Amino acid sequence: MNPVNYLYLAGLLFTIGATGVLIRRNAIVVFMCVELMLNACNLAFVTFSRLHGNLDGQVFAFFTMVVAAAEVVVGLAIIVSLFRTRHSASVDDASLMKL
Amino acid sequence: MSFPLLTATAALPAVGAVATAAVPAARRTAAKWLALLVSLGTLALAITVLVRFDPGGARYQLTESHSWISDFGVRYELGVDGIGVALIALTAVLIPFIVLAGWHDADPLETGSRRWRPTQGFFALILAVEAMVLISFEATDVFLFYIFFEAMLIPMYFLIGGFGDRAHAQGEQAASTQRSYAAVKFLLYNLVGGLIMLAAVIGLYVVAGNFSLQQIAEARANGSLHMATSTERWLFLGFFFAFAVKAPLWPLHTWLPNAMQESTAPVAVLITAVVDKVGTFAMLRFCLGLFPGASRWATPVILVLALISIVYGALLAVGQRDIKRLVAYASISHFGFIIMGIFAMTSQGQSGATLYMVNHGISTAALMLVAGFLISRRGSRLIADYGGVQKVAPVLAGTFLIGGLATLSLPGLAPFVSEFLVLVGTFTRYPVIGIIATFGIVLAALYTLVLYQRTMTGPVKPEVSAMPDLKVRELLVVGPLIVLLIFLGVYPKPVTNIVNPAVRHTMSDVQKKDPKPEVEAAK
Amino acid sequence: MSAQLAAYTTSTGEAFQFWVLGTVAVLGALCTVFMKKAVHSALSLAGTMIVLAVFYLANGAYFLGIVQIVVYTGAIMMLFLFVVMLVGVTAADSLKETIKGQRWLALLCGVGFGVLLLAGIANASLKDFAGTGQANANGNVEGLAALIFTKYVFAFEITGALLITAAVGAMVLTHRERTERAKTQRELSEQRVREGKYVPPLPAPGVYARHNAVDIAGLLPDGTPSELTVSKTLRERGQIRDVSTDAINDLRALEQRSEERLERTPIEPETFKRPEEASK
Amino acid sequence: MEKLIALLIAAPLLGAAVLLVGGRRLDRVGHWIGTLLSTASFVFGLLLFADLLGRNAEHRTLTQHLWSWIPVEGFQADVTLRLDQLSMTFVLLITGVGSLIHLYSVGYMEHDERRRRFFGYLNLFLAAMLLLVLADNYLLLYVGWEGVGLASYLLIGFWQHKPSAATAAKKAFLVNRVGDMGLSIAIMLMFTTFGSFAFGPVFGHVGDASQGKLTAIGLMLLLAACGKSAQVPLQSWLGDAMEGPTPVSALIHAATMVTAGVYLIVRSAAVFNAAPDAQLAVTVVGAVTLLFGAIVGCAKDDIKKALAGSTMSQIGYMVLAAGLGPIGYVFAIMHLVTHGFFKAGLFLGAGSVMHGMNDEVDMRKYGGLRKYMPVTFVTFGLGYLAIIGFPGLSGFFSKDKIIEAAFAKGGTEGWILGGAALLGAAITAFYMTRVMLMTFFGEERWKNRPTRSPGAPSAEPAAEHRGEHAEPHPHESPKVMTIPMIVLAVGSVLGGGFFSIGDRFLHWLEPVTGHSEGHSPVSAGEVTAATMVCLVIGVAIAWAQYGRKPVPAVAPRGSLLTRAARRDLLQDDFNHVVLVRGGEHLTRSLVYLDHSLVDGVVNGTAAGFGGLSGRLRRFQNGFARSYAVSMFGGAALLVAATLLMRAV
Repeated sequence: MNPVNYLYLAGLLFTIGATGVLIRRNAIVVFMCVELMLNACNLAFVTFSRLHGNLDGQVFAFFTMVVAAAEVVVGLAIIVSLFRTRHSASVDDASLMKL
Repeated sequence: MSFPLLTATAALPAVGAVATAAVPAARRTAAKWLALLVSLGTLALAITVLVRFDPGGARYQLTESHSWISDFGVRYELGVDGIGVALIALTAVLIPFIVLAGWHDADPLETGSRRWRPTQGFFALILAVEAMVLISFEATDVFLFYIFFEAMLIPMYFLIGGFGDRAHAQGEQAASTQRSYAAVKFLLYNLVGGLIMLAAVIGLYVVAGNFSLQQIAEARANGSLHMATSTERWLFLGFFFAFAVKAPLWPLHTWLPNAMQESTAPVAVLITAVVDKVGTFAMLRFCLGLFPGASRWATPVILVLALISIVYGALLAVGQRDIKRLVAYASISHFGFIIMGIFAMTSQGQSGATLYMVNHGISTAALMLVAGFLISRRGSRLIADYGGVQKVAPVLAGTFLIGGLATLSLPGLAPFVSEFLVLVGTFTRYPVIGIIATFGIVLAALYTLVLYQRTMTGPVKPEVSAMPDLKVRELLVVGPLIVLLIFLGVYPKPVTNIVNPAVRHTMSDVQKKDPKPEVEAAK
Repeated sequence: MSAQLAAYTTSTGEAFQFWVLGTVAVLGALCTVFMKKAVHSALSLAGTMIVLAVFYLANGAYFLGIVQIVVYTGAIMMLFLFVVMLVGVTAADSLKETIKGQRWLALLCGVGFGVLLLAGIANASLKDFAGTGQANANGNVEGLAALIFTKYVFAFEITGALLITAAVGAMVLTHRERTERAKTQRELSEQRVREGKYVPPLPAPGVYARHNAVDIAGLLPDGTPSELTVSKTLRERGQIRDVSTDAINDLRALEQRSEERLERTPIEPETFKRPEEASK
Repeated sequence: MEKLIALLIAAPLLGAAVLLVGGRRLDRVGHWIGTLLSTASFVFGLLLFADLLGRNAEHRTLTQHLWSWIPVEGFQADVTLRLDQLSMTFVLLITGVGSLIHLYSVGYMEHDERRRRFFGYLNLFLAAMLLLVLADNYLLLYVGWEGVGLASYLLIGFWQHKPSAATAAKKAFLVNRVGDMGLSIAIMLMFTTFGSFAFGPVFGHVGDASQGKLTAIGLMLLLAACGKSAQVPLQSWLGDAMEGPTPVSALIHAATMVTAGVYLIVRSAAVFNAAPDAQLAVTVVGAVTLLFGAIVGCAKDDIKKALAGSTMSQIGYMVLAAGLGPIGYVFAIMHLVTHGFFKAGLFLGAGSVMHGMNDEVDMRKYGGLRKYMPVTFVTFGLGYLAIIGFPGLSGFFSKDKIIEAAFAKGGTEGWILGGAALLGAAITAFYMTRVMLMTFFGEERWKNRPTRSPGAPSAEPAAEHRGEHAEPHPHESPKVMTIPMIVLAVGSVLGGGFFSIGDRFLHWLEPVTGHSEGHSPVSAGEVTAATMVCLVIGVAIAWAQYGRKPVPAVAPRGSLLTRAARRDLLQDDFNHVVLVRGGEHLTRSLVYLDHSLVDGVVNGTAAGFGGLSGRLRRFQNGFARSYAVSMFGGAALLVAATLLMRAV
């Protein structure tokens, strides 16, 4: 088997995650999908580091994780406060971008 | 490194603008006096420029040059030739009168109207406009010029949109909507022009590699910079379009009547007597200076357009019911004369055009400001609302008449000299156009006298029966202007002496010689 | 083991592992997207992540594999579950689409993107894998550390700052400042009287001895449950258990048995139906 | 001595400035300042005249260079004054008659509260007129030319509260502007032809110029002359100009300004001599106008309008003479001067009559006034005799010479022109006699009835002071008014004789205009005889019509010609229909076009953009997810793009 399959898998997961982001209305689930996309990227990074034979890819994946962690923390905090104010975790309820 | 006189001349009003705006709201009068002082100071500086300028000397004098944006070869280059000096003087002379005439235009409205009128803002904006106009008369770097040519629009926009006549026929609401319409129209027209010019400016940089007017002109002269004919023409059109909008030339003129109609008289004067001059001035300096070939190529079309402006503007002026609109269309007709003089490519034409810019500034100021005083008294711009004013306010009527006579370029008043020069200059090369343009003087007489007859003569309308005559402040505004008109009409030599050498340079730019008179040609 | 990993193609063992776990990962991802309940999504996502952790390990990223399990599945997913709990474990959001054409557009874009991406990877012609053999020669963690603390030290520091900021931010966002003094009981009662809605204190839940859980609505005299008796949070999550019917049915069963013992003519054994159900 | 020339102009100019700027505090003395300064100018004129007489004919041209006016590359306009016999003549006429009329106005405008301004305008006029005749180049002449136009505008519209006056003033200025257009084009032509427009160079190089150019210049100058001198086709303004105060009519619209056209033609003699076609045009215009004016004069009942018609026709004579070339120039000027005397006198007389008759202008409401205002009667009568060319009086000499010259032109032209001139003489005799009879003879039609008929436009507002609708009490005017009339009457009696005995005037002007005796097909005696016959006929008809039978107080319907003549031979109606109406329609449609078309395009574009953006707004539904879709789609596109780049 050629390790490039890992990349195909990563692409597949990323696409699924992205579609999920677009389809789901529940903010939490949307977030999970984002996490999924990030993980897909990480997988790709790791695979690349194997491809190039150096660890930079893994370092990047590491950073991605850190950033993802931070993002999740803030994101969830936002969700919680949103839920408090409007008793709902649906992204469409926050359709305030309309003029 | 001598004292940067030109920079100072433009910087003083800029600083003054900031200072005026900073005056606390309560100290309204202080702001007015400050603005007046600043404008007078600028006048003093301008006069110094006038004195320091040596007509016999180099083409561009009092030059300053500093690197500004070195990556794009943009330099802060100032310098004045005779034409620039004349127009700087005009601007510096007019602004104090404008300030003085607008003394009460920005006072807070009487009770009942909620609109707060920021007096400080009004005068600050006027000074800002002056600063920008002065810079654009001084700039010899195309980019520098462009920036201020465009930046001018911002204060003008607020002046037009923010301050209208005190009283209005259809009430405050309608007034403000019409004002904003006029302001937006003004802005859009000039922005479009400016954008096209920007493209041309960039194109010029691509072709020439720098923005310096002198360097490019020299390079073109000694052939080291070659432009493809088509390129030159496109660039020329880009520049000319912007200037034609500003000037304004038919059919790009429709913003002017709205703008002048809706803004207060001093602002209207600021538009047509000062700001629009930048357009015609730029035609002389940039269109002819940078693209002589293309200018020669475009001359016939432009002359025809100018001719149309002359006749068309005059005819529409005859048809107007609104005093300010009438003056606006008259100005369009006059700008037609100026542009015609510039592109006739004869010494008389171009000297005449330059002289025309100065004289038209003064005469329109006189007429428009008096009209403003009249309107502020009756609270209406409609000609039909007046009648017999001459009986109750003879001085006002008299000054109004003199302004009108200047507008119809009566011999002995300044505009005659320039108008005749333009006509002669055109006639020597394009007789037919010259003759048709001469009809303009009849039409001018028509609209001026009709205006005077309908407003000033006839039985006294009851509404105007209690109209007070000119106050001292207003006399201080009009008197000097009229004196200036008469003086320049009888003895224009001071101006022509400054202008002639510059015109000689321009003529050599476009490689044109005056046609010889038949008699000498025969010999 | 790193020797085999360095090889150009992978061992059959890894291939087997990939195909099996890969399928699991994709299924997990799909479940994450399509599960009605957030909890289920979270759990399936956790599964996918664990699979990914295994893949990291297989790819020679031992440190990351562990971190993946510890940080992601351990911390982040737990955080998710906490939030889900706050918002309501069983709160199911319908998958019915509200924006016109959104779903189809989304699928179209998704498929298109995926196809393009895979195609891109396909024609990137990645053949020769260097493998992480000598990169991991003296330990994967040491290698990473060497990179992080030399080459990427600034990025590392900045991530630190980022984390701090995120933590503080989360606190600021979620922390509720009480602006005005809490209302006393007296004021509350006065307010209730003023507004004239439900003056007496709220009834207690679970009125039967055998059912006194907070999530059971007390019954009104006619045997219908009253929402008022259950706490607001539970109500919002829609987590009220309704026992009114079976309680009454039990009672009836009891009566029946006693009648049988007393040899009475049996009443027809029909179970009690809630009035509204009867009306259905 | 040259220094004095500038003073000629400076004096009245100063007067104008002082009076107009001075303000109310000068109201008491203003009129005297004006009169004084114009008289001063007259005195300077006399001094210069004496000086000129002292020199011999060749050296009688003085020039005074004041300053260089418009110095531009290849274009030199200087303020230079030139005094030669021709301008000297005019200077004396202008300042002399002008001063007299100033004096007259002191009395005439006595009750007008704006008298100071009136004198200011009068002085302004004098200055401009003097500049006109003293200028050394055409551009400077143009300044004077328009200056007198302005003065006449101000003075015609002096009673601005009367709409009729304001309109008349405007009309006068506009019609004149058309003429001025001709002048300016002529100047441009000169500039392109000779490279200058100063008299010296232009006349010097006439020989080198092409025929076509010269003809064009000539015609343009003629156009200018028509405008200023109220010649057909630009004559329509003169009649309305009578709205002005009578002294104005006397000075500007009879004696001086309207003769500027003649001056222009005679001054440009050199050009015209070289352009026969232009000359022919001049003569034709002159002939047509002299008949036109005469006919109009016959029909008018308004005394001033009748006199205006006569002015028109008299100037027609001058133009005709000027068109005849060297044989006519001198006589044109001579008739101009004598006409200046008697026509001014007649107007002043008319003014005095109106002054006595509550400003009544309708001659049908006069009659038998000779008993009440003897001085006016005598002076007016002398003027009358002079204008109809009664033997021995000035009109006789000058007009007779012109008629001779017309015949002397020779050929059919000569016969036609001469015939026209004779006919004109006859008609002149008729309408002047008519005026005379209707005014001073016959029964007193003003008795027992308020004068002002509702229709007739009221004249001077000063009338209020003199009892509006009461029955008029005809009375002689005060001394200050009669003295000028007497002086002018003397002038109109003796002037002609003084000039022509020994051809004084001829020799005086010859150096400037040149002179040549035409070979006339008819002898001078025959011409004189013919003139006399015409005169008698004219007078006889007039007597038969107005002397014997009483004059109806309301005008009879009259023949078609009469009715046409009352309306200036329908020329005004033509103007109104063609120019005014047409112009109104043109402007109105243009205004509409400007708003709908030129502006519409722009606004349309704006509206289009507005609509477009309104459509685009729909896509911004505010749902984060749909934005996300577009982002994702964009990302997909980017990937596709990169792949394509790879592939290519």
